[in-house]
Amino acid sequence: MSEYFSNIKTGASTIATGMAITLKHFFNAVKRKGDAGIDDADYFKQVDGLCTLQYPREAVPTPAIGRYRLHMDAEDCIGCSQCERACPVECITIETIKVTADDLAACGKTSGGQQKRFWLPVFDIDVAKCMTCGICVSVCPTDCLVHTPVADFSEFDVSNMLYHFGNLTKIEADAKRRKLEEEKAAKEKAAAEAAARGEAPARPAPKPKPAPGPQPDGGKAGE
Amino acid sequence: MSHASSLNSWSDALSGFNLGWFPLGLVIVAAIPLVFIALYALTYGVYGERKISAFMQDRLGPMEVGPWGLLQTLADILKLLQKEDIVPNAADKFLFVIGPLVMFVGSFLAFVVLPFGPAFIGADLNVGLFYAVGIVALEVVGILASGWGSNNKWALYGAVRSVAQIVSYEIPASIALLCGAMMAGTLSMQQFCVAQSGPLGLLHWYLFSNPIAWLPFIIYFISSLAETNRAPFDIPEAESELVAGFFTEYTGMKFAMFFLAEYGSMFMVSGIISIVFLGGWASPLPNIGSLALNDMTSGPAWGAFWIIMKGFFFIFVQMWLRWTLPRLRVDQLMYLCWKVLTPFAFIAFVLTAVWEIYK
Amino acid sequence: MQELGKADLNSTRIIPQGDNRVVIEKDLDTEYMVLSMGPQHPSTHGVLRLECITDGEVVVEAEPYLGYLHRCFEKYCEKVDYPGIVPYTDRMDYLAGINNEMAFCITVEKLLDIEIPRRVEFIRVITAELNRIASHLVAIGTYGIDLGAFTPFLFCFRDREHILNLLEWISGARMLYNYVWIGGLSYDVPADFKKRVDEFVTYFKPKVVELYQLLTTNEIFVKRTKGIGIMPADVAINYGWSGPMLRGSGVDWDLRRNDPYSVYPELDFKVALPDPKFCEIGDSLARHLVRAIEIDESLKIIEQCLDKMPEVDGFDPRAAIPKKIRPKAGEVYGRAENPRGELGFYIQSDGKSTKPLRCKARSSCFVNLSAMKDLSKGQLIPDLVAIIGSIDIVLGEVDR
Amino acid sequence: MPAAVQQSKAAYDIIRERFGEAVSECDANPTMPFFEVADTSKWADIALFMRDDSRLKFNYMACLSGVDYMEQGQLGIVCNLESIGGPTHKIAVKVKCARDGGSIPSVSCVWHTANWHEREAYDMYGMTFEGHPDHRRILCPEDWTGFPLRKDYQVQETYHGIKVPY
Repeated sequence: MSEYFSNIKTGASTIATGMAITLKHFFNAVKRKGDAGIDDADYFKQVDGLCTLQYPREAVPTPAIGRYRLHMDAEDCIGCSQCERACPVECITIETIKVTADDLAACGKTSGGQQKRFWLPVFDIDVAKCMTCGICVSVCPTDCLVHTPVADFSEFDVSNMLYHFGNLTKIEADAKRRKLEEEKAAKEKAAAEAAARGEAPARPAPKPKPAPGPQPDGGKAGE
Repeated sequence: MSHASSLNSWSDALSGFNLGWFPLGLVIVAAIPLVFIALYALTYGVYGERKISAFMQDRLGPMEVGPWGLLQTLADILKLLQKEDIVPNAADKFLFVIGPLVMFVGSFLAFVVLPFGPAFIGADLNVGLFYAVGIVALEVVGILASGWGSNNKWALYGAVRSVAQIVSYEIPASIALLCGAMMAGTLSMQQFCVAQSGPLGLLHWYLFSNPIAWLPFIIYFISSLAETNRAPFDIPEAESELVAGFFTEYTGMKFAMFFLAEYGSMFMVSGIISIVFLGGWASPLPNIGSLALNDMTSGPAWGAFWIIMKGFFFIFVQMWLRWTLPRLRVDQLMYLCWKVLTPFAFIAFVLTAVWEIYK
Repeated sequence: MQELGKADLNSTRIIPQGDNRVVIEKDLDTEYMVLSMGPQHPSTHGVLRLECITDGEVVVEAEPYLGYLHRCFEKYCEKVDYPGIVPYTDRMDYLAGINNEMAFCITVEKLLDIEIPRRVEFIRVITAELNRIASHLVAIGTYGIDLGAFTPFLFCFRDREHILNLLEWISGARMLYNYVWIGGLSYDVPADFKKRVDEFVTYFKPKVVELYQLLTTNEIFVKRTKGIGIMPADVAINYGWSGPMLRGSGVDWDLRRNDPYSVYPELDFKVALPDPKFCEIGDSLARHLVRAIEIDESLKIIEQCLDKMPEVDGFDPRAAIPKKIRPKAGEVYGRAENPRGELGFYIQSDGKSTKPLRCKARSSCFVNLSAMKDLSKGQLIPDLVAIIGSIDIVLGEVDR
Repeated sequence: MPAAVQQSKAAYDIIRERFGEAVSECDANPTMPFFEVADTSKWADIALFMRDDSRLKFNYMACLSGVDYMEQGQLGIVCNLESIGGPTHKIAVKVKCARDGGSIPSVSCVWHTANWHEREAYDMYGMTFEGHPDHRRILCPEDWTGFPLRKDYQVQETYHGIKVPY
C-alpha cells in the first residue's frame, strides 16, 4: 500500500519537475540565440531562449574551413588528373590536350609560376555526386581545387549540378587537337626522315600561328 | 430562479424569433458558440498548440505565413482542402466516410449546453451535464467506425485502444462531475455558473469554496485528457507505435476533421471543468468595498470572455502536459484509471456527500 | 507469455477443480495477426522492417528484415584505395562519423605499423568523444520520441547542434567529416579550439542535468522502460553485444579500457555501468542510463584531454601520413569503442595493391539487433518500440 | 613476440593438444594471430570446446567475415574470438571450404553472433552453413542472383525489370 502512494507521489513530483522545466523554457522564449557563428566570441553566451533560425533569411554562417561546393580555378590547373584518380565517387571528369610547343606561352603559367602543359577542354565536376570528402583537394598539387563554404546550392534541374570548368570551347578544343595531331604527324615525319637518313630527329620548326584566343570559361561556379 | 431566467432573457428572446415556420433565432443561438469554436479551433487551437510547443522546445514555430505565422492554419486548411480525398479500395466505405463525421459532430454537440456567458447558451437543458457527459460517448463510435472501416491494422489497434480508454475513463470522469453536481444540486450547466457567481468573485467557485473539490477537479482533469486522447494518454494515435492510430488512412479534409474534432473536444472538456469547478462565466474578481470589480466584470460579454479565458487556460495546461510528458502504456493507462482514479473518485464522491450534508 | 506461442485455433484447456470436477474451457476462435512494422514506421529508426506476429497487442514473434539501406560498403572497399574508404566509413554510422573513421584508421595503422603524433591522438580523442556525446544525444532524444516525449528530443538536438558546429569548425563538415586520416588528421584544430570546447563543456553540463530531470527521472518514462526487454549478461555476451548494450546488462567491458587504443590508457574515466537502485540490470532503462552516464564520462575525458593536449608550433597533422598507403601483406582485425558498441574492421591486404583485398566491417548495430527476435517474444507493441529504441540502431550501420 | 601473441599461441596450444591434426599450425603474426581448421567437419566441435573449456573461455565472437580465396578455389570464414570476463587472449580462426557447393558447419548454436554473420557470409559468398537454423539471405533480396562479394561476381543486368548497374 505504501508503494502505491509513493508511486503516486513520485509520479506527481517528477511530472511537476518536468512541467516546471518546460514552463521555464516557455517564458524564456522572449530571448533568441541569434545567428552567431562558431567563429564569434559570444557563440556560447546565450544559454536560454529560442535557438532556431528562419532559414534562408537568417543562417548560421559556415566557417571558412567549410567543405561544401567544389570550385576549380582553371587558371591554376596543370591538368595532372590526380583529383580524378583520387575521387572515390568518380565525380570529376577531365580531358586534356597536350599543349603544342608554340602554344606554351599562350597557355600560361599558374599563379605559382609553374608552366601549364595541358589544355583543359573538359573539367566537369558533378557536385550532385560529390560527397565533399576533400580528398581531391588534398591531392591537388597547385591548390586550384577548393571546397568553398557555400552550403546551399540546390537546383531544380539535376543537370545544373554538373559544373563545367574547362577553359576551352568545343571549337577551340578541336582546333587544339588538330594542331597537336599535326605537330605529332610532323614530328613522326621528321623522325621517320631522320631514321631514313640515320640522323637524330630534328625538332620541327615552330609554325607561325594566329594569336590564340582561349577565353577561360569559369563555368557556373562563378555565377 | 427568476434571477437566472432574466439573465437568459436575451437568448430566450432571440430563440423565440421565428421566420415564418423556420426557427431562425434558435438556429442563430445554437450557431454562435459553434462559429466561435470553429474559428477558434481553426486558427487559435492549432496555431496555439504549434506556438506553445515551439516555445517550450526553444523553437520559433510557424513564422512564414502572415505576421508571426498567424495565418499558418489557414494555409494548412487550404492545403488540406486541395488534397485528394482517398478512400482505400479495401476500406468499408460507409464506415470510413461516416467515422470522421460522427466524431466531428459528436465533439461539437456538447457545445449546445455550454453557457457562453449569462445570455448565450444553445439549450439550457435541465440535464445539461448528463447530456455533455453522454454525448462524448458518441466520439467513440466515430473512432471505432473510422478505425474499423480503414481496413488497416494500425487503425484497428488505435480504434480498439481508444474505445477501451474512453469508455474506461468515463467512469472516474462522471463520478468526479457528479461531485460537482452534488455541490450545485443541479445538472443544468447554466445553474452551475449561477450558483458559483457572486460578489466575492473566485471565492464562490467550488474549487475554492469547497475543501474537497480539488480532488474531483484533478480527477476530472486527468480523465478529460484521456477522453480527448491527449498526451500522456494519446495511445490511440501514438505516432511512434501506431503510425497515426485510427486516422492512419485518412487524407485531406477528413484528416482535418479529426483535428478539428480534437481541438473542439479539448475546448469542450475545458469548458466543462471550468463550469463545474471554476464558475464558468462568473468573474473571478471580488467586490472590494465600494470598488465593485465583480459587478463591473459581469454581464453577457464579460461572461463570454471569462469562460473562454478559463477554457484557454485549461487548453494551455493540456498542451503544456503534452509537450512535457512521455506516453503511458495501455496497461498503465488502465491501471491509472481503475486502480487510482476510480477509487479516489469514489472517495471524493463520499466526502462531497458528507460535506454537503453536514456543512 | 510462453503459452501464447502454443495457443492455436480452438484450443481447449482442461482445468481440474477440486478433487474430480473438471472444467473444460474453450477459447474463442482467435487468429494471429501478421503486422508488418516498417520499413517506414516512425519508431524503427530508419528502414528496418519487423514482421510481427501478434496476438492482440502481444507480439508473439518479431522477425527483423534488413537490407533496405545496403550500400555495398564492403564491395566498394575492394574498389577504392585506403584513404578513399575513410569517407565511406563516415556513412555507416552517420551519427558518429569520427568514431568510425578512427576505428578504421587505427586498424590500418596497425597493419602499417606507424607511429602517430601525440597531438593527433589527443585531437582524435576529443573529437571522437564530442561525437560520442552527439550520438548519445540522438539516442536519448529519439528514445524520448519513441515513448511519446517530444520535447527532450529537441533539447537534445539543440545541444547536438553546438557539437556539430564545433566539429564543422574543426573539420569542415557537419556530419560526414573525413577528418581522421590514416596516419594523421586532415587539418589541425583552429587556434582557440581549446577555449571553445571548454565553453561548450561549461554550457552543456547544466543542460544534461535538465535533460535528466525532464526525461530520465520522469516517472512515466521509468515505468515505460524499467523491466522491459531484460537481457541477462551471459546471453548478451553470447549474442556478441557490445558497448552500452553490454554494459547495460552489467558487464564491465569497454574497449577503451579493455583493449586500449590511442591515449585512452592515460585518461581517467570510469566504465559506465547501470545502478541497480534505479533499474533492473539488463533492461531498457539500464541501457538508457548507461548512455546518460557515458555523456558525463565523455565530458570528463574531453576536459582531461584539453589539459593534456600538447601544443606544438607549426604542427602539421599530415606529417605522419605515408606518401602511398600500401600495407604489407597480412590480415588485421582492429576495433574501437563506438557510441553503439564495438566497431571492428577486418582487413586483408595482399601487400601489392593500395586497395584492400577484403574489408569487412563488423558493425555493432548489426550484432545488437540480432537479439531482437529473442527480446521481442511476448512483449506488448509499445514495449517493442521501447526495446528497439533502447537498442539504438542506426540502419546505415546495420545494412552498411 | 608481443605478449598478446604469446597468449594467443598458448590458447592455440590447448586447442592443438585437444584436436591434433584437425587444426593447422598457428600463424603467430603480430597483427592477427590465427590458425586454420584443417578438418572442416570438426569446426563446430572446436568452437564448442573453445567456448566451454575453462582455460579458453572464448565466449565472445567479435566478428565473422567471409573471404573469397579465388586463387585456391576456396571460400572461407575468419572468426575473431575473445573472452569477456575470462582470460585476456584473442585468436582468429579460419575455416575454408570449396568454392563451388562448399559447406561449413554452422556455429550459430555456439555463439548467437554467428547466426546473422553466417547469413551475411552466405549472402555475400554463397557457402552453405550446415545446421544453420535460419539459412536465408540477409542483406540482399531473397531472389537476388549471384553472390556479390565473390571476386568474379558479375552483377545482373536487371532485377524485376529495374536496371541494376548504375
